[in-house]
Amino acid sequence: MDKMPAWADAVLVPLISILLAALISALVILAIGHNPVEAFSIMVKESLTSSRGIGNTLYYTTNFIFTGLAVAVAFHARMFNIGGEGQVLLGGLGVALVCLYVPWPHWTLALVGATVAAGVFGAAWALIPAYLQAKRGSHIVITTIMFNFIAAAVLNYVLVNMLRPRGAMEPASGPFPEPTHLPTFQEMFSTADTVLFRSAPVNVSFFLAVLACFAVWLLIWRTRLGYQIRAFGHSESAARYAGISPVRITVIAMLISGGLAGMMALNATMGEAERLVLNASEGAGFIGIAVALMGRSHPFGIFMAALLFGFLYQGGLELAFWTGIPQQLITVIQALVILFTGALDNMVRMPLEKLFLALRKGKA
Amino acid sequence: MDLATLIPVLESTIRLSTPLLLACLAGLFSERAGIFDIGLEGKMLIAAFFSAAVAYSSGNVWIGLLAGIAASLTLSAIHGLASITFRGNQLISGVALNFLASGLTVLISQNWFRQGGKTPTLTDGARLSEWHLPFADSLRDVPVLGPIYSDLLSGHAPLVYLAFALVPATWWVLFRTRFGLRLRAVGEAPEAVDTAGVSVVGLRFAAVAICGILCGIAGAYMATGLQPFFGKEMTAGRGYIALAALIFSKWRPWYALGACLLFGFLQAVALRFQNIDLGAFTVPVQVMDALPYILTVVILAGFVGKAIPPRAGGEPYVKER
Amino acid sequence: MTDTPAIELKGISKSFGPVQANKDISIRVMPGTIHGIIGENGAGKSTLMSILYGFYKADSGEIFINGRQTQIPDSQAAIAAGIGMVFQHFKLVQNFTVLENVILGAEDGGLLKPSLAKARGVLQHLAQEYELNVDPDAMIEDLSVGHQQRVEILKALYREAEILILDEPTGVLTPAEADHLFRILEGLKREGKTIILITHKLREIMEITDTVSVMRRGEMTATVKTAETSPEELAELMVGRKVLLRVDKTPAKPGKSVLEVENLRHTDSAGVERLKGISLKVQAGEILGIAGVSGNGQSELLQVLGGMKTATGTVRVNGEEIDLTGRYSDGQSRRARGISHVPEDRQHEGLIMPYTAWENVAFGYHHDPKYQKNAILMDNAAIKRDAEGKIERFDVRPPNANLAARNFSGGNQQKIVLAREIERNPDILLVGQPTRGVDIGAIEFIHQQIVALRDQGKAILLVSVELDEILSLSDRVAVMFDGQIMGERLPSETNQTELGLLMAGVTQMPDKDKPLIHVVDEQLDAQKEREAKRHGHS
Amino acid sequence: YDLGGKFDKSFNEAAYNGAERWAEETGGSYRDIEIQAEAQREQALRRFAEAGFNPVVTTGFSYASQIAAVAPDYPDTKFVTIDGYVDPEAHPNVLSILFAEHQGSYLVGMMAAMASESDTVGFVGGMDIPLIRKFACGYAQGVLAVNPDATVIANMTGTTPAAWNDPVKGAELAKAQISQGADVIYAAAGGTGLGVLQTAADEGILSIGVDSNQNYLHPGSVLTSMLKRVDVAVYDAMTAGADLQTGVIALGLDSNGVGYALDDNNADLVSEEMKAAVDAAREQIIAGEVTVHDYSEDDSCPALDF
Ligand SMILES: Nc1ncnc2c1ncn2[C@@H]1O[C@H](COP(=O)(O)OP(=O)(O)OP(=O)(O)O)[C@@H](O)[C@H]1O
Ligand SMILES: Nc1ncnc2c1ncn2[C@@H]1O[C@H](COP(=O)(O)OP(=O)(O)OP(=O)(O)O)[C@@H](O)[C@H]1O
Ligand SMILES: [Mg+2]
Ligand SMILES: [Mg+2]
Repeated sequence: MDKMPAWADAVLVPLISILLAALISALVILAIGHNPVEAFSIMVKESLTSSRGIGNTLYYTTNFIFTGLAVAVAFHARMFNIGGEGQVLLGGLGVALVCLYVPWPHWTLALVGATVAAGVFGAAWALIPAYLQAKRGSHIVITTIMFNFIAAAVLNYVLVNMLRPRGAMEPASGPFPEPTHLPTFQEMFSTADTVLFRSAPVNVSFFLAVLACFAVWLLIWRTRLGYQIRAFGHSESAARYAGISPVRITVIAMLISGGLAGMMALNATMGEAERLVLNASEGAGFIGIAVALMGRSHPFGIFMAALLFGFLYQGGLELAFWTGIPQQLITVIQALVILFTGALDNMVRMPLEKLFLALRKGKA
Repeated sequence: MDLATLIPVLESTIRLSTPLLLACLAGLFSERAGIFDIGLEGKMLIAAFFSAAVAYSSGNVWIGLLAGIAASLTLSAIHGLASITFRGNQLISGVALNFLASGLTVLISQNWFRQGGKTPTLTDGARLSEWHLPFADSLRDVPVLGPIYSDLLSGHAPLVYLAFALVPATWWVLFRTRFGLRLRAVGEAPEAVDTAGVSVVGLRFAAVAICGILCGIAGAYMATGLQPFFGKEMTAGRGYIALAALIFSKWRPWYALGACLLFGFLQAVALRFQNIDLGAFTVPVQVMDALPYILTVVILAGFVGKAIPPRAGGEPYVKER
Repeated sequence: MTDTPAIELKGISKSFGPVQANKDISIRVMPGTIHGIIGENGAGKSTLMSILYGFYKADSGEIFINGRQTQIPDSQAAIAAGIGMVFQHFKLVQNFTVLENVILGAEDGGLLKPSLAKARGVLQHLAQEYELNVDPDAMIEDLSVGHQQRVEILKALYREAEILILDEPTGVLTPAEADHLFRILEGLKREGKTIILITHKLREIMEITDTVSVMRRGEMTATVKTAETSPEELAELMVGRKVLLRVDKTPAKPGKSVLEVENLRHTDSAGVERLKGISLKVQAGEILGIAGVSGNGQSELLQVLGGMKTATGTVRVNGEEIDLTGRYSDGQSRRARGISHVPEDRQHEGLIMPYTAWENVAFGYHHDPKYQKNAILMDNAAIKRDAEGKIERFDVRPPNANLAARNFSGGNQQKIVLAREIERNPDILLVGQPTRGVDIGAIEFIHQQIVALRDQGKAILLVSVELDEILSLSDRVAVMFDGQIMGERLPSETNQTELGLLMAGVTQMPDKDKPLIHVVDEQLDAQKEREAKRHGHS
Repeated sequence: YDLGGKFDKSFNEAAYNGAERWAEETGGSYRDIEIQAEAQREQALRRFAEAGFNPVVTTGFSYASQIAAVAPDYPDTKFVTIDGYVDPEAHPNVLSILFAEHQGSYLVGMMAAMASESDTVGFVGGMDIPLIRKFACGYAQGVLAVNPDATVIANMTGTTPAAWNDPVKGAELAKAQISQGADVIYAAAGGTGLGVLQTAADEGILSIGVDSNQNYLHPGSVLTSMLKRVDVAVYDAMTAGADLQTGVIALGLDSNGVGYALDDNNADLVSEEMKAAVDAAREQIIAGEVTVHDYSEDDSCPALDF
């Protein structure tokens, strides 16, 4: 009954959309007096063709996967979790506390402990908005926005007045002890004579992110809970008919969402900075919204979208480095990619559908 | 709290509320017509930049205002194209436009002025002057009412009075005119509007355009009235707060006024009373900073019930699939 | 009467993507007649009429109004050509008043005030002329469906429509309301207006139409004079085979009491008491039918019994009391007690529309151990196998378990729900509006399944607004009005008129002079008023 | 540059100016970058080092730990951190340049107290972080040294990065302080500070700029600017090039690393008496006769509560 083959919808449409976005971006680059071909080739070369470039790209990808998944899980239960930023900050706090105050013997154990802490802290930060939504009908969009600001204040207070080493200028915690340092790709994949992923911040938590993608996919499409979350998201009245408790699903979905967001801190705080800094979320909470929307709330789509955004981030830095084009250009390119693939997709799809329909008619 | 303390706080409330109110009313028109808009922030930002930039180069703030409105309208047009014509996802479109504005403003401003995203400071005619209400000076000495009139109500930029006048105007348009009836209908049941022989697309584009104009005014007020320059990211999340106020107000103009004044007031109070000394210990700055947001949650949970959005909101109108 | 048809469609075709909804359809409707259109679900009736009304655009074909070729690119043009349409799913703005809905799109100027005043006058006049009473200031969402439909008709008349299209108008009406509607239609016809009536009910076709056209799979298969045909013939034309129009069933053999309800009370979230002390009993092997105008508590009764709402009172299933308020007052616990529930609203309750058919087969039973692969994962393969069996046994068309529920027609959606609930082999089956909007082929099948379940000795509680259905399926009939049971009758000892009056809360026969509909209206209005007061106009 | 952005009219812009001056005078070329995310700090450092730039100059304390991580990998490259502190023993190729902002702030605090008629002065900080407390603390000490009865109102703008870019809020804070009687306000808040200065000018009171000389922004309204000669530091580092002396330098009043700005724009505002008093204090501080307490030494401030 479909108007065009599934592959066309899944591959052709996004591809053409991205090309359109690239085209407009090229015009923007031209307009500010640079050479688009050169710009794009720098971006690609520096982010995708060397192991180090890839390493950097994957580092950002890891962040975006976590926050994207967080938004997606909430979306499946028809909730718009804008609170990723705050949940990441709190997750970072959890990671920091666990890394600083528990004497871990080995990074593997520390990773487990920090994962739990990040998840619990992130989830806890989502709990109040979830509860208020479920019980009082307080709109989750407002409460999560507010909780972002509150989280920033909390972190500011804790870093300046509690976790900061005495006399340090920076509002950051002290460095985490050695045993909590996560192995980077460089440490994992380099051999004696070839150094791979040199000094790229990507670390084991990338695998955790991939694992999270798979886990979320299982959760949403293979488990009873996921079945219930989706059902609730599609129709609350039907969920009630089936005996699915709205309060329960709302709270659980938001806890999972907050937990996933919190886990982003594993990568940024434990994996990269190895201490807790003030701006631990790096805006990834908001990028996560775009990633989830572009990925159509499907883990695979999110993975691809996160990859794309990782590429843009890394490519953008290199571009700024080699050409002096302000990094805001990347923000513009991101915007165009989101716009064309996410919101203007029908502009591409509608003519394609007509084309395929005509082709089919021609055959029949 | 005596009057002398209160008045500056309230004055500050009015100034802080104005951009929120304009953006909130903008969102109200759009969402009442069934088009969700989380791109308020981006529209304000781009309008702030273009109004300041054009006011600077033309030396005339009103030309700047028009430029700001035009810039904001352009984003509205894209939003309309995406969410009305091509039935795209309204949230995605809004997010994309926020990114676009945040990037473009700095990029262009850097290209034009080379001041790191800031525009030069506006002076004289390029800057929005304050309006002094009649007799403001002579009445100042009247007890109680004098200061209220002369200090609190008088001496704001004209756009402030416009913003507040827009509240009853919005109410009147929505509930007393044909256009308002149709606009509300298209946000509730577009199929009813369609079968009544009225263009759904036309109405929605009109609503989105009004939204663009109001966001344009909001942005221009920030960059030519509140401040005589544009600084990068100077909207600082106010579009999101306006969105919160819109939901808070349950999509009603008068409530929107209340919600925006409340947000403005809480912020003004937090700014004015940043260090409260409770004897034994001082309330940390961070608590006061977070206070408006905490109170919002408390009020929302405690007093404002469920907010029911326009029924057809966020959904593109599809006749044939 | 002239020879020029009021409406003539020539060679209308329309595709929705790959689906061809209308194929080269031609039809002539004479002025001043009532023209019926029948056809199975998805035959393309609504599509054809939507094209005439400018809601959809035809791919090809021509439209002639009163002999003149007319372009109808949008509804505006249709209205200008004198066409009015009452859609199958009403096109009303729920939180607008009646007046606002009526003037929407037909205002007289930029300001509302004069338009509203004028419309108030016109409405008063129309109300007198056609007995179309509705409170002009009432909110649509507070009106019964019957009144909402009157608003739709008023909308068309306000625009001075000469041609009126009604798409399945009686699906949601009580017999009295339907009768009333038909009297209005006859009145309109006498004034020379042309009416097109789409319905699934052959009785109505026979009763009121002058001519009838039959559609099948997007094509117009026949147009006949009503006087020269019979229900059986029409049914056969429609479905393409002989259809049994009456339910074939043996007398009930009631066994032990399965469901006992005592003094059941329920208050909704707005504080209105919806059930005011219901007591009833259903035995094994019998069907208890509950008749009533929608909005009188039957829905709530089913929802309470099905675990969707809480209540006070006692409910016993097989002698054991069930939890009505606490932890075990949800759908899951009811199912565990052997209660199956076919909800009234299949699209918003019974099914998750974007879910595939197989996913829907597990809906509500997703905890069933046989659907689980292990402690964590569900066994999708097992669910799919189960679904395919059900689809085959219940003749769901198309027989494709991977299709999303929203892509099935209403009748087939209903079959999916029924298959899921009936094959659970419950002790008691709650069924609400089993055949609402379903075509006669599917109705026959659904009725057979319900009777078969009864014959296996199960208890069945049936709620329906279709008196035909209640009378032909039930072994006993109870009538609900305003949250109470007005009385109980045996189907063989009562008739539609008596039930219709009970449904309106009238327990004694009214005096002869007063038209029935007024009695009913008065009762219904009084009820609405009480409700509005209790709502406190919040 | 730090997250505040290149052209913040104060701190980062000072660095840029220093670099520009060097480029102009020597005809040399340099490359700069603004980072967008925390992780990019380290990445950018490595990029520069590998591309052969020497020295690599960073502004903002946030770079310290990244430099500590990166420096050992590029022993031939000299790194400079302005405001950050990197242990010179462990990292011989790093130069840490620290400024005695408290001393400069002390001087402008004195000027504020002398210029104030209401005996109430204000301070607007960007975010509540130790560096800003250091500014505030020095300032308050200067104020109280002149007038022990004066009131210092110290406010912070916010807790998110937006706090550095919100001139509107800066303006409101300034107005709030004015309503509490403040007639001189010292702004150490990046882009937000521009709003403070603007408001001061509009409301006819005095303001004090920070880091760069901001006197020219509103001639006649900016009393002075607390100078932090980042431009000089950057210029010097670039001039020295690869021969840069590493270690730790603390730039205070003695080395003219900090100070206050006096130019045509504020000549009328600064009286002879004021200038004399401040210059005397400067000498005393240099001579060690007066010590200005440094907040970052023990996280406390005798003159102000946080
Ligand atoms: N909006 C639509 N988009 C796509 N396809 C549609 C749409 N409406 C109807 N169809 C298709 O057109 C066919 C005819 O549908 P239509 O609603 O006209 O049937 P109908 O005869 O009115 O059925 P029913 O008796 O159930 O009301 C359907 O089978 C369906 O596939
Ligand atoms: N908007 C639509 N898009 C696609 N198919 C549609 C649409 N509307 C109806 N259909 C198709 O039309 C056919 C019958 O339509 P419809 O849902 O109106 O049946 P119905 O029995 O009248 O149900 P209802 O209870 O809603 O009246 C089905 O095959 C359904 O898939
Ligand atoms: Mg139909
Ligand atoms: Mg139908």
